[in-house]
Amino acid sequence: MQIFAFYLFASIVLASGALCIFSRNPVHSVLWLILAFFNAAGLMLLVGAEFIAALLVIVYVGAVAVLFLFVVMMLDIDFAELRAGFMKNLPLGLLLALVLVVEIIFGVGTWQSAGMGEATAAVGLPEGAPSNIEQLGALLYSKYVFLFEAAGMILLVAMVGAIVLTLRTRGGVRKQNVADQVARRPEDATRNTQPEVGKGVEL
Amino acid sequence: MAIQLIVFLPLLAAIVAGFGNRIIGNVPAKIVTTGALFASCALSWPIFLGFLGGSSTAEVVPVLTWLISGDLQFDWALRVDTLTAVMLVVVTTVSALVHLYSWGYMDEDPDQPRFFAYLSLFTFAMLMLVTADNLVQMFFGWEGVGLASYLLIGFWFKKPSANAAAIKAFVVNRVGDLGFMLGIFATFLVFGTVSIPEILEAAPGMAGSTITFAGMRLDTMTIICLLLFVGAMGKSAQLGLHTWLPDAMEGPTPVSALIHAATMVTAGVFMVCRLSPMFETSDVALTVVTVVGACTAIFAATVGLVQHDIKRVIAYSTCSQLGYMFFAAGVGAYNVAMFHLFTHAFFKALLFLGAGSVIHAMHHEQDMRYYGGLRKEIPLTFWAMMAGTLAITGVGIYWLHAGFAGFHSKDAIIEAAFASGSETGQFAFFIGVLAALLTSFYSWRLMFLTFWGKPRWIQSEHIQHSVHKTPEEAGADQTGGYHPHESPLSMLIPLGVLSIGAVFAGFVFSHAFIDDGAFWNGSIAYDAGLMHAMHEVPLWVKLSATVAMLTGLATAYFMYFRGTDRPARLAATFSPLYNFFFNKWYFDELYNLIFIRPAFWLGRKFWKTGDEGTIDRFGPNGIASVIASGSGVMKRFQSGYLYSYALVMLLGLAAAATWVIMRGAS
Amino acid sequence: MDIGNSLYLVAPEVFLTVSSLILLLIAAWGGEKSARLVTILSAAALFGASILLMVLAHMPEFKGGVYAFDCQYSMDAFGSSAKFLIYIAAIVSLMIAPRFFQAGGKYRPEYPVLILFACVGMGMMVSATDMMTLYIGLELNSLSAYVLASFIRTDVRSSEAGLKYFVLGALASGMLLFGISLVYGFAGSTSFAVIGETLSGDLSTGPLIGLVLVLSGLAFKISAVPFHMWTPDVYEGAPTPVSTFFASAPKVAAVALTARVIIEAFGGQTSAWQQIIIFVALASIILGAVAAIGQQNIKRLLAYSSINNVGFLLIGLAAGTPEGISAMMFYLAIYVAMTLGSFICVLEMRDKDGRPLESLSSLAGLSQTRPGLAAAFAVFMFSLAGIPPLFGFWGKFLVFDAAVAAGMLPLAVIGIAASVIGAFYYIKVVKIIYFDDPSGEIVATGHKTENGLIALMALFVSPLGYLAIPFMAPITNAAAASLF
Amino acid sequence: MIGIEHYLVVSSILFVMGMLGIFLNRKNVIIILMAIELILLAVNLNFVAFSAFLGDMTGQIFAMFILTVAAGEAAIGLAILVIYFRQRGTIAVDDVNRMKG
Amino acid sequence: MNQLDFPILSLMMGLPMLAAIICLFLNAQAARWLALVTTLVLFGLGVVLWANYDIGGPQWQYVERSDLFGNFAWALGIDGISMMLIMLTVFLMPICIGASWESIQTRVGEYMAAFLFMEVLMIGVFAAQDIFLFYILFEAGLIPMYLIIGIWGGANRIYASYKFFLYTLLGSVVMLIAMLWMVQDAGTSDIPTLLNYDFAPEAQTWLWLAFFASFAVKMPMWPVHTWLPDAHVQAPTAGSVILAGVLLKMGGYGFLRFSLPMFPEASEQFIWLVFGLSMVAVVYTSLVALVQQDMKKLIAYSSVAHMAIVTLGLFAFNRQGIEGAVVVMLSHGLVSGALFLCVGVIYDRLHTREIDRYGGLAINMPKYAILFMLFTMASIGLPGTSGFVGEFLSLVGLYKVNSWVTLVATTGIILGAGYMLYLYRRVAFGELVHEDVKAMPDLSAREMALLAPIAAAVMWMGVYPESFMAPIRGDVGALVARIDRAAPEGDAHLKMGEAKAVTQDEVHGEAH
Repeated sequence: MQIFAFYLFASIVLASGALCIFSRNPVHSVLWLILAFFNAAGLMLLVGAEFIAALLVIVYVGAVAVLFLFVVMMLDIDFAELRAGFMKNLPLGLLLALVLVVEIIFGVGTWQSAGMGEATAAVGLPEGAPSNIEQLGALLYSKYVFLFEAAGMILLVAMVGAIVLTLRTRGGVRKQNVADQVARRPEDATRNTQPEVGKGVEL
Repeated sequence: MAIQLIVFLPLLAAIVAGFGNRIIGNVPAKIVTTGALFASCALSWPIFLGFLGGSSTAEVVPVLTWLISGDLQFDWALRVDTLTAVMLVVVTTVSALVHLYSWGYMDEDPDQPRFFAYLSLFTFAMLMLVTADNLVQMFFGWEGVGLASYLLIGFWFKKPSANAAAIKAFVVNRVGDLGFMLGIFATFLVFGTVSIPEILEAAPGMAGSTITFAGMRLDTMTIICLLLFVGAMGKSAQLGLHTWLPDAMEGPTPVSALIHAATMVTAGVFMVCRLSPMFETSDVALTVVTVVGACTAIFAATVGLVQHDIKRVIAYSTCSQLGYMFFAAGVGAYNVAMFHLFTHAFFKALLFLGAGSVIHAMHHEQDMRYYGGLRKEIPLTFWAMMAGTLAITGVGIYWLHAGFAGFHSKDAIIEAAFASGSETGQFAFFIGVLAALLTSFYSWRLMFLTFWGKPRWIQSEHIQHSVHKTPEEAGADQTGGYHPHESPLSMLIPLGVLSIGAVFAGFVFSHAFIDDGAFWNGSIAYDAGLMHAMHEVPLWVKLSATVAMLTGLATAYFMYFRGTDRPARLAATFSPLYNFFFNKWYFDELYNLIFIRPAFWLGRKFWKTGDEGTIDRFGPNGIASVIASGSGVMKRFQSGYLYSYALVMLLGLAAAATWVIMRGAS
Repeated sequence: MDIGNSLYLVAPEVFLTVSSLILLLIAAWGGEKSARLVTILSAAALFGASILLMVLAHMPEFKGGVYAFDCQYSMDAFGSSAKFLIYIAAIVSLMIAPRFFQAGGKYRPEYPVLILFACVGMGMMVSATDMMTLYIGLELNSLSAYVLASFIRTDVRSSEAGLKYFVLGALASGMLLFGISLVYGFAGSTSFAVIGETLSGDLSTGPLIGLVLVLSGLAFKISAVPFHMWTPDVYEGAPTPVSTFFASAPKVAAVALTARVIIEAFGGQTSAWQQIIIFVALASIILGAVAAIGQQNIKRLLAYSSINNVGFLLIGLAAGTPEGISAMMFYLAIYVAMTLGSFICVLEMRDKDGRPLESLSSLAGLSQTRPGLAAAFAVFMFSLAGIPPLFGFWGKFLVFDAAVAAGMLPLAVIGIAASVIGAFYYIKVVKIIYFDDPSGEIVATGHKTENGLIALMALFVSPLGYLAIPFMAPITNAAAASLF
Repeated sequence: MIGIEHYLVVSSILFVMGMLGIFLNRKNVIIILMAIELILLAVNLNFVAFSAFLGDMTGQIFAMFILTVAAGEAAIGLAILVIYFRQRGTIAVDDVNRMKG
Repeated sequence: MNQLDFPILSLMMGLPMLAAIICLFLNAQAARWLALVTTLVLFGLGVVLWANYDIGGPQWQYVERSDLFGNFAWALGIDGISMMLIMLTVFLMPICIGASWESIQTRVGEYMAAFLFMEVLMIGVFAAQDIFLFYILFEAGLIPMYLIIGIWGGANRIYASYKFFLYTLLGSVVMLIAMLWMVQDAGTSDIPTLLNYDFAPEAQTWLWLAFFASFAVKMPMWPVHTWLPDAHVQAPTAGSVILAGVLLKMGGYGFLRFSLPMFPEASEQFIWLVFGLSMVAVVYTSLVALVQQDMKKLIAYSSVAHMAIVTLGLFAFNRQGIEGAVVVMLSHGLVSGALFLCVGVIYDRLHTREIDRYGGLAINMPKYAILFMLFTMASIGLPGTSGFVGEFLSLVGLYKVNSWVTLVATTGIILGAGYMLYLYRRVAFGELVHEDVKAMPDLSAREMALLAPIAAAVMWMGVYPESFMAPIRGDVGALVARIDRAAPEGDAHLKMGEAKAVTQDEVHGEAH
């Protein structure tokens, strides 16, 4: 069952990843990306990383992918203009990628022989151990608190950055100023005048 | 003190006249220089007479340290011995007279102080040469006279031909100097010193030793002597390195008399004599000296036969006479060589100055074809020239032991050559006799063409300019109405004095120079045996020179006095030979072809093809353009496209990964 | 060490973080009007952090270097000296900003705040002794940097620079992360010390590829060939004060970080990385030099120059010895001065309307219109070229000395020969300034702050700099020693 | 039980696929951003797998941080893309070459 | 401290430095005067230096040392050779300033500053006792010279300045690597110590080559000489004077100070290379000089030929050769400097260096003609001038080692005479054909004041070289003693004959 699940998730991850990259329509791409994330979350579940899996779905699918979708829509790209062609040095690129993937696989294949696997062959949590999320929490707020705070800074930077870059005050937009409205008094708004006959009122 | 004055007075005078040039004016400059020379001359004669009388001994007067470099040490020093004394009187006397002569000859020149400064400078350098105690100082004088010669030949620097001649003189001399310098180097290497007395003392010990020079294994003394002799050949215009001397006639005539007849060109002979103990140690070297001398004697004589320019005839004559001196030295008769040098100085200076007087009278026309009949116009010059001619041709009577200067010295050379007994000596003897015949012929040819016959000078452009007539206008009167004037007194006095020398120098000094070993007092290698043998040669040998002289005279008489059309016919008949002689055996053309033009060609080639075409092209410019094109390639790589940037990154990554895997695998 | 003490050790970062948050609030409340104030306060904060740094560094109990947060962070001489340089560079980048941005439009207070954020990140980078700290610090810096690069959002080139920087930067950090993941997988830890211990002896291919990937990711940050491609484009496109910042502070941080990773985590694997570093160093020197020759834009030229200089820095690193690291640190210090100086000189290039000029040709004949600026520019150029007696020579001297001491003669010979190629374009700049006829394009007069900074930097790289050797050498030696 | 190599192979392929996505794409910068997300996903898979098989939580912590950063990165990236689009009116990769050489 | 009780060498470097900085802020006339006064004061200090130099005293005099810089020291000190070269520098500098008095009208302050800075560096190079200090000063000379050529140079100055800068830089950088290695090997950067340190013979080989790369370019030796003609042609007159007069000497000085004493074995090993290149240089560049149309280029090529004599002398490994080489350096410094001044004099009047544009100058410029002739003759190596002494000594020394090389090298005296006289003839002799040439005035008092001292020095050195050789004697002796172990055997192989028995004592001639 696990094996089946693994291969299912794995193949869908790879396939949707590929389709994400190669599909012509960016909206489709985003959707393929979402699918890839879902399946990756599945893969993570298989090894017992529940919290990360959940996070992946929540953060990525819920926030990031939607953000992508939002931007794709917002930018209102004329899809007809987009060229679909691949670059001319495609063969070289593919070759390099192939070489690299073979090398990396060759490299990671040595994990067992490197003697790393022996330490803990067991997958998942031993009986009685705190759950995955508890463990994470315990570490995050003790040992990694400094980095945790720093990660918060990163999000702050992202926020500030996004605002700095994109926020603009458009001319001609009339904004409501509540304080002004509240502070307005009749004395300011009205004026009593007694114009003489034949003379108008100067406004 | 006298010797310092003798040497340095001319220098002082040269400095005063040269740098004072425009400040002090013509006459003071001339007075200073001429005065200095006469003073030198006056101081020199007592020294010479002292040696002649046997009352003086050789001495060395140090002046100043020159150079100390390890065991190579030499000073500025003035050496006085018999040999030097002989040269001193020759140099100072001729020089003083030439100075005086130049008063008249250069009277119209605008640059007189410069001329006199050069003359005095030359005299100084020559005196340094003859008083040298070491080879380097001799070389100093050697080069110094070369410089003065260069300056004086090019004195009329506006004339391109004079400039060319000056450079030629200097450069050809430098070729000789190359040998001289190498000779000095070799001497120092072998003897560890450049001091002449020390070398001469050690020289016999070196006989038979061998040394490697330029990859060849040679007899030490032979190679040293030959190298030094190359220097002598350059300065004394021996065959091969003679080409500068005739051209040097571009200089003013007094210069020719002083430098290119009496003094400088004899420096080579002087050097060989000075170093005679060295030469004595190498038979090969002596043989070479003899052969070169003999060949020069005959070569120059043949060329002299057919020249038109009066000075060139005398120049070739000088060259030829120098050949005599060398082969005298080559056969071991150094004293005889010196004697001829001594007498030659007088009569050759006389001939040149006489020729100068003629030229002066003929408005600087030097072509003998446009002379004729000058005997009556300038009689004093004529008689002086006659004295010179008699001296050079060696007129004299054997049985009386009396004759003009050349009779005593040249005949002695011929006899010495015969008496030496060697094969080269015999060869030199025959050549000497033959050359004597030719000498007689061209000398008399000169006399006949110049002083006898009818005036022909209206053909001369110089004269035409002077009288404003063309030959056609002049008609039958080939004088064109121009009548040469006798030279001024300042020119005639030197002629007179030198005439006395030409007439009597041989007779008076012959005994001392030739037979008196004590006179030389070890300053040269005096071979008493050879001197004795010389007197014992058969009568026909003794008379051969005289006979040759008479034959030459007769031929000249018949060709240039009696039948003036004969030379032309003869020239037409033997035109190849005539042209060969007339074109100086094509030496200039040959050198031009194998040295000058290749040098320029090579220079341009090296410059354009070498420096610019190869070194720069493949060196700095090549590297620069490679880098520039590399820069272009990189600009193209930096295409601005994200994907190509990513590709390069991937490339780097893949390469590095491959590298580590390969490294691990191997 | 408990968290309280650990926080004490990260005092500069904490101080900067707090300052930046406060300044951010000021910026938010004050809007654009507060820009100048925020800038000044930011500079003051950096200055304060520098003081803190020095105080900490001179505490006797921290002399040998102390770990904080369970070996994630190290308070040592190496990190302190690198941070000091970073802060100085950042202060300078702040000082020159207002005038530049005001000339081109609006100056916004987020600029100094982002610089502060970046500095916090860089502080973490240079002090990181754990891959995680490394990554967080790196990203904190990078994200700020992406924003800074495209800070002038109305400028096409600026946004393009930001885009390129971002995409390639993200790719690079992906490579770095993948490498870290491999290293982690094979070492069982992300701590440098543990990695260093575990990965000893002959390695299997996995960690080696991890090492390569980590190095590649770091090489991008220090813009070493072949991961340099972004540099010219970004330096050209980014606003000049930002380019100034990029060329100085993050460069220091990245180089220092790389050195620490290589020495502390992979110190036992010299044979694996040394050849790569040597190759990258030489490639950077040569490519940086050759590609710069054809440049017309002075900022691009300086970008290539920085690539070129990174090559020399890496020679010190390649030596892998304390002398090498010390030389590298020394070089960094000089490099920062030279590069800041030259960029400020670029800032001074303005036409009569105050618009910035970037073309090399506009420098023509500067020596006749602005002799002081021209002389300073020439000093920087000669110094970058490594011509004695300017101080830039000393940096090269030290790295080559280290390389020679480590027995890497071929590297030293090729490297120094290639430096001659580099000299070509530096003297080309001098040629334009001094030999060409004035173009008269640069007319605006100097600015007190900028002139002062230029003078300061020029004095430092002038021969007078040599007098600083006895003071700086112990610092860099101590910094190097703390890595080993 | 699935061996760790399986996970690693999957993540390796995903990683390289992400890289391919960056430099094979000429259409749209957004796709490039997505490719970056794929790369980070591959890294996360790696970390989680290693973490599980090593029995060490560090990997998962790291993965969390990566997720955080990735979110921030996406935000910044998209922001830059937006201003770029505002300037140029296009986000075709082929057009992002105003600066080169 | 030293025999003067004050750091005279530092003073000699500090003073022009200070003046250089002040010059930058002065107007033209003030800058000229300041530069002139400074250089004259330095000349005065140079005279003090010479006067107080203790001939036969310790090898290093006026030594001062201050560990200012950590890795290397501010260490100065001179021996006789250094002193003579410093004298050459301080002697030529006022002349250079004078030569620029009128011809430089733009950016005078900067010009004078560049020259004064140059002087600092030149004095420093010759006085440095620390190998790194030497390198720094040696290389630093590129900057002012680059600016001098580039700013105040001729039409093609950019190319020339680049070529000068990069060529010489490329030559020197490898030397730096060698120096680093040496210092690490020997554990000191102190030159006097290094001079007596024996490097392993294998190491010497590449160290020697590295130094050779630098000095051969600086010298310059064939075939890395091509920067010189360009640099000379484009440089302003004073720049050429300094370039030919002093900068080229740094190459020879380097051979003398580093290559020979530090790597005697390697030097011996590479004799063939030095001799080969020098032989080619003598003949090749002389022939090239013969066909030049540009005066400065001609003199530049002649410099290459003359410097080849220096290398030949140096690598003769014996006293005559080395002393000769030093004297050639001094002499060439004076003579070529003077020749460039001579060119400058007429260039200032007609603004062309084309030989054919002149002719007949002896008519309207007699003073000029005399001096030009003197320098021409000195260049040719006429005995009695400085050129002869050095050339003669070098060749004597060389002959002890190799007669073939000497034969080829000595042909230089023929070719030298050829091209120099040909030049002189075309410039000074002949008719005055060009109207503008006819209008050229003779030497002004200022120009006389520049040329006359050099003329005097040239004659002095030719007639009484002892003044110049006495100070260097001890140092050359030390050098010869040092390299004696590697000295090559001469190729003469004198073998005594048996003909006439003479005791061996009388013969000193065996090649040592």
